[in-house]
Amino acid sequence: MAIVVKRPKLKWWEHLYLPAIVGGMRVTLGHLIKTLSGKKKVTMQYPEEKWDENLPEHYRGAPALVTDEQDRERCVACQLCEFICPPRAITIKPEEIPSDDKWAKVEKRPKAFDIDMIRCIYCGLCEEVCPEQAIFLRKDYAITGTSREEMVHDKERLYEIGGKRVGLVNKWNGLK
Amino acid sequence: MSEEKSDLIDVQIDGEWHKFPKGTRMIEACKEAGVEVPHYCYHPKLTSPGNCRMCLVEMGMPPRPRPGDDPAEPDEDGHLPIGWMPRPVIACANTIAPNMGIRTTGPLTEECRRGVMEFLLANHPLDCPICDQAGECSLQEFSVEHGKGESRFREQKVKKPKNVDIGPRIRLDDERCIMCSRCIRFTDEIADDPVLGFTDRGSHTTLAVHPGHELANNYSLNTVDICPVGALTSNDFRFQMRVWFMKEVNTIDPNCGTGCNIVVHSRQDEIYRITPRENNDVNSAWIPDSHRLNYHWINSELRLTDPLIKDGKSHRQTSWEDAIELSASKLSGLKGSEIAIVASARMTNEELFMVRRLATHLDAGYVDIVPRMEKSDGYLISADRNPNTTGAKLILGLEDPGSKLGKIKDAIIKDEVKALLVLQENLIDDADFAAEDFSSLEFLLTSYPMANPTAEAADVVLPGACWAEKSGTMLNVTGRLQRLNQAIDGPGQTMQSWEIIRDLIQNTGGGNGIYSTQDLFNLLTSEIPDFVGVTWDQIGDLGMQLVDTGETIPLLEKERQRIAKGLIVG
Amino acid sequence: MSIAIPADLEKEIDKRITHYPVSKRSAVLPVLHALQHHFGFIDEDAVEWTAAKLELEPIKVLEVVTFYPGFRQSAPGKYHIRVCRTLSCAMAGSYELMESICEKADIDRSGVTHHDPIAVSKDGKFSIEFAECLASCGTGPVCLVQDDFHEAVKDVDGLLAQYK
Amino acid sequence: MSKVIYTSGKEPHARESRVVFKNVDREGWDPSIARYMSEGGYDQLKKAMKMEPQAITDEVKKGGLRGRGGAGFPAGVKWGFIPPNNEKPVYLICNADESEPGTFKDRYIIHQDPHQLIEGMAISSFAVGAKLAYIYIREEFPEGAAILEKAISEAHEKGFLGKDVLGSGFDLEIYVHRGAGAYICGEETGLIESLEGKRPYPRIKPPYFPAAMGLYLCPTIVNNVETLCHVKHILEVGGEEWAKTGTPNNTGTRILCVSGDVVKPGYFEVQVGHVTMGELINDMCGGLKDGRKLKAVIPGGSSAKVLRAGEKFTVGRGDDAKEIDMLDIPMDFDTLAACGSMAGSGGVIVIDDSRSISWVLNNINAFYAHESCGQCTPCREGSLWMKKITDRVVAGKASPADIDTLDSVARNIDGRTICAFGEACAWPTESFIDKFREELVGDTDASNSEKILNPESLAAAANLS
Repeated sequence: MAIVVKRPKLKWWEHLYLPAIVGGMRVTLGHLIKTLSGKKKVTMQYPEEKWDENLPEHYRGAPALVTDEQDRERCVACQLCEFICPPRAITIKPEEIPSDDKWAKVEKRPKAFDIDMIRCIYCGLCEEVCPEQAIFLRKDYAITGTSREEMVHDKERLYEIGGKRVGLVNKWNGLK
Repeated sequence: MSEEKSDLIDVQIDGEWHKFPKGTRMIEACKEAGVEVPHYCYHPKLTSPGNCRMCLVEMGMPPRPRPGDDPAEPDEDGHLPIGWMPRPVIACANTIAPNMGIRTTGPLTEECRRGVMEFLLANHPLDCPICDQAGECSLQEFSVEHGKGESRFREQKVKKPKNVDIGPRIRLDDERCIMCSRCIRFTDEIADDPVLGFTDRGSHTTLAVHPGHELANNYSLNTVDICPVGALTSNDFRFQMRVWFMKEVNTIDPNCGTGCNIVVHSRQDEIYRITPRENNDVNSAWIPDSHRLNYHWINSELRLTDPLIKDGKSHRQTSWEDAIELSASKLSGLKGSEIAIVASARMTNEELFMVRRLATHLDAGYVDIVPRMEKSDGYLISADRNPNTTGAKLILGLEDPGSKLGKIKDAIIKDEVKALLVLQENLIDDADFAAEDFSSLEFLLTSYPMANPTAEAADVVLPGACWAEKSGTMLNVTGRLQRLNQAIDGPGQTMQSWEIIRDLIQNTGGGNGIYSTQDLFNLLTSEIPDFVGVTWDQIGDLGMQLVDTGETIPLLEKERQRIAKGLIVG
Repeated sequence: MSIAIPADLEKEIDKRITHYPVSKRSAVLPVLHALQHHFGFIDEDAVEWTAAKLELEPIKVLEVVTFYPGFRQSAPGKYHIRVCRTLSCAMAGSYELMESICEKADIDRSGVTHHDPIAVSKDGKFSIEFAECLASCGTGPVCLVQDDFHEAVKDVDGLLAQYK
Repeated sequence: MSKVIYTSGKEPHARESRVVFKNVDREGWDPSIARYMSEGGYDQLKKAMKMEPQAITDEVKKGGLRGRGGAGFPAGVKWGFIPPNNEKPVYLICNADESEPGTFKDRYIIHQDPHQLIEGMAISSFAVGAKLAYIYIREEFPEGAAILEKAISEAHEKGFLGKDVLGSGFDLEIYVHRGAGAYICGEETGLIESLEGKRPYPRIKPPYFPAAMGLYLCPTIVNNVETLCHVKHILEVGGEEWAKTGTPNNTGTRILCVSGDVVKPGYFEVQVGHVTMGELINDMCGGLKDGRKLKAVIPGGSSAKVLRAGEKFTVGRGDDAKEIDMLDIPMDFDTLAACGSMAGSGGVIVIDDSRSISWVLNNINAFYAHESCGQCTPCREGSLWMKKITDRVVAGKASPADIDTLDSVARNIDGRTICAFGEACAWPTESFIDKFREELVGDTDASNSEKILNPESLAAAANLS
């Protein structure tokens, strides 16, 4: 069904358009003056200059893995992110944690964890679905590389980006 | 017919009246009526201890009139009113009675299910992200359907052993165990290897094997299948793949003449596990571990992926066209009596049908298969370790499979046979042949999935598809026709045997006209007497009895006895 | 088998087994009682021996041993004391009795858990555990020392003095 | 017959009618067969051997003897459940696993008058056609087991047991089977499993009704010690005469065991229904201790629902309906059931105002959590959960909402388990909350509802940033 949009009825002075033109010119002039007087800078000199500090908390940059306060990998390779990832950018190969490992009781960890950053659409579903709070979208947005291989973040790179994240739910404490 | 009818009794399930045979368990009646009753401990192949209490339902009977009162009037359909009992009953162990009413919905049943779910989860570790059962876990499924979605349990959970090594193929997590006792009953009643038991009591009850003993029988992995939670997991499958990623294909097991019905679970052409599929005429609901785990070679490094031609002492890779052309040219110069064909009872009926055509076309002097007779294990493993000997006998007209192998060997040595085609077999390892026996041959062709000594001696080596990579039909020891379905694509340039044989026939001047296994099946069912008139759909997922060989499957016989005694539903 | 069963004990056991003409398995409890009476507790060897004797899988015996609190899987003291913990005795002072015995017999119960309910005195003379209702609620607090039953126990010194 | 004289200080109360307990605490009495036979012992067995088995069952039915173990099911009716066309062997089991907290009658019968039980068993075995009978005695009665074994061998020597009992052609063996400390073995199918050498997991009913499919899947009658003793006395006087004692449908005498906060706890054999709760506590047991007031009574073993002091009940139907005080309840099966509790095994536990209800309930919950066999889900998980909640109530770490959770946990067990243990462990909690909710809630603190209470989560919370 088509939606009929009513045309607004303009008053006579609005038909002249002059007040609107004058209003617009005032804004333009204002900017011109600020620029000429050096009060405002218009162009940021990227990449020498970045506005990283101004990124909001909820910014969705590159997804990355984190470790907890005891340096344990939080990821238990449940593969839910691999499942949920819309562009199928994530590939995980799980493995059993060897019995002599400090965290053997956790039983499972990723052997390989790859995120293809060419595919990644920064949707954040991986972060949302993660039951262990192991994957987060960080503020890194400038992901570059000179080959397809380089654009695949492996486990090591993911932990490098992710770093340590303390607090939050920690099921695997000393009492377990 | 009239007798059968009188054995049917009226039962009302969720307001609808149905008829069931006497003696039907309430849970089975509900299932037939299309109503699922959630349960953990109940398994139709095992006795019913009624311990999980998940299948509690509301039950009612027509009330008995009080002395002096008139009996209740039946309604217009002739059904009596139902007096509902205040207490719930378990649906798994109770049988139906005439005019019984069952309510699987309603406040009482729902409250029971919510209550039991809460109890089951109270001490459960909730480690689904790590647990292999996630995705096919009854706890997960029923907690979504019947659970509360929140926990009121604020106490410390009971601690039990985790990651316990209870046998060579199985790992136990006691915290996940819900004490349904299915595994114990399986080992006691079916595997005849009672090594599992509960220790301690109450909430501390722990599933265990006796110290120094292990759950190692050849059917042990079935306990993993029937474990409704992640307490028992398979070492082989442990942490390999999440179940929701896998493609499931119904097919049959090729490791012996029983032809156990199985499901192949794969992802991206790699098999991750094999599980049994219920078929009460073949394997009940079980499969031996040795069969189940015999798949790792499929994706191993020993797989042949390209056609090879002998070039001096070693082989070189070539194209299918070259390999087939070379073979055809070698065969064309020979008389039929100088050609012998050794096919395989691991081939499908359709492939064997092509072997038959090839033999006729070449007028081959000898055709035989390699027999594999060992001992039956008294359960599911038949003495015949070939999956399709029955088919080979019918299609190739073999009376005594393997009886000609010796003659072929003699004929080769005497130079009477100059070309030998070994199709899907390895004569050096699996039959009584040695590499020297082939030295006088003018031409040796082998097709096989794996590199092997016979292939090493061959002039042409063709990479054949394995059982998981092809479709067709097979006849098991009892004479049951079953479908083998393709689960994965073969690696590299592998081809199915029927295609290889078709190309050989074509290149040696034979006819064409077969483009699919379906064509082949149609030809088979029009030409081979025993198969005439059989349709693909008729075989279905569970197969059909085509001929009667008189052979039986021991495990099924035992199961029938248990059903007759009323111990199990079956 | 490393367990040495004296001839008279085995004879006694064999006699007990005849009490169950239908199923030998029924003799599990009597056999275990006889073994515990002789050895003081039931170890893995005793379980294996019982299983062999009754032609059972050892796990089926272990299932029974671990179910019943009446069977011990580790060595108790020379005299084993069981103090009733249940309501009527508790009302009559069985918790106080337990404390008093522990103090006087030098028993530390701090390490007692569900799986390890027995505490042994430093000198190994006494061991103690709480038992559920000993069925003498009218004369609480009560306790069993070995097979001797003691009612309305007030004089702990006197009780312990009976066991040298 | 000589006059019965009792040991000084242990004389029966004037209101008692001693039948089963006639020889308990008797001066000059000993458990030997000679002493037993000196006063007509085994005469009833001799009489029985000349009767038709069915005639004995009929007498027991006429007597209206209700089981003394807890459920109060008529014994004669139970015997009648053996399938008429049965061809399998029949077994009789004496349930001497007396383990309901608050009950302590069997010890005295077994220790002081074992032959009474053996005679009762022999008569009952003959009535039901059992050639093999077991006495399942709790492990905590080591002395009792020895006494019974001696008594059995004495009876053997006299020809009351063994092949061809008293020349009747009837064979009977009785064996003593000791338990090993499990309350659940008092449940008849649990007991049967235990006797089969398995874990005493109660069986599902249907199909495993013991009278049809009991021990070794053969018809099996399981009766309490006191019930089997009564069989002998029924035969002595005849069913109709016996039924004149007690009150209609609550016939005979029964032994009440009183423990807890009374001046003189003990056992009293009274005619069923002839003594009220108040008379029992205040008269026979000497009332409460100085300065104490009655708070609650558990009337039939710890699993019976508690009665609150001052509670009023309406009993009787139609025109006979009347309101009575808790202390006016006659100690019979039907009235106690009508008052929402049960006569159970006759163990009366009296609680005075010095006791904390939370502590009492916690003690009971600890018992049931310890004794749950763990076979079926609600009881296995629920009994320990209830104990853990009351642990916190006692420790002052619970919130009022926990009492609601406790109540709902109990109700999720009640009626949903394989055996009656579900009710046994749920009823105390249900009834204590029904009747003492205020006091229980008074022991809680609303601020606890916000706190994390299990150590595991506590440690995790410590890492919260």
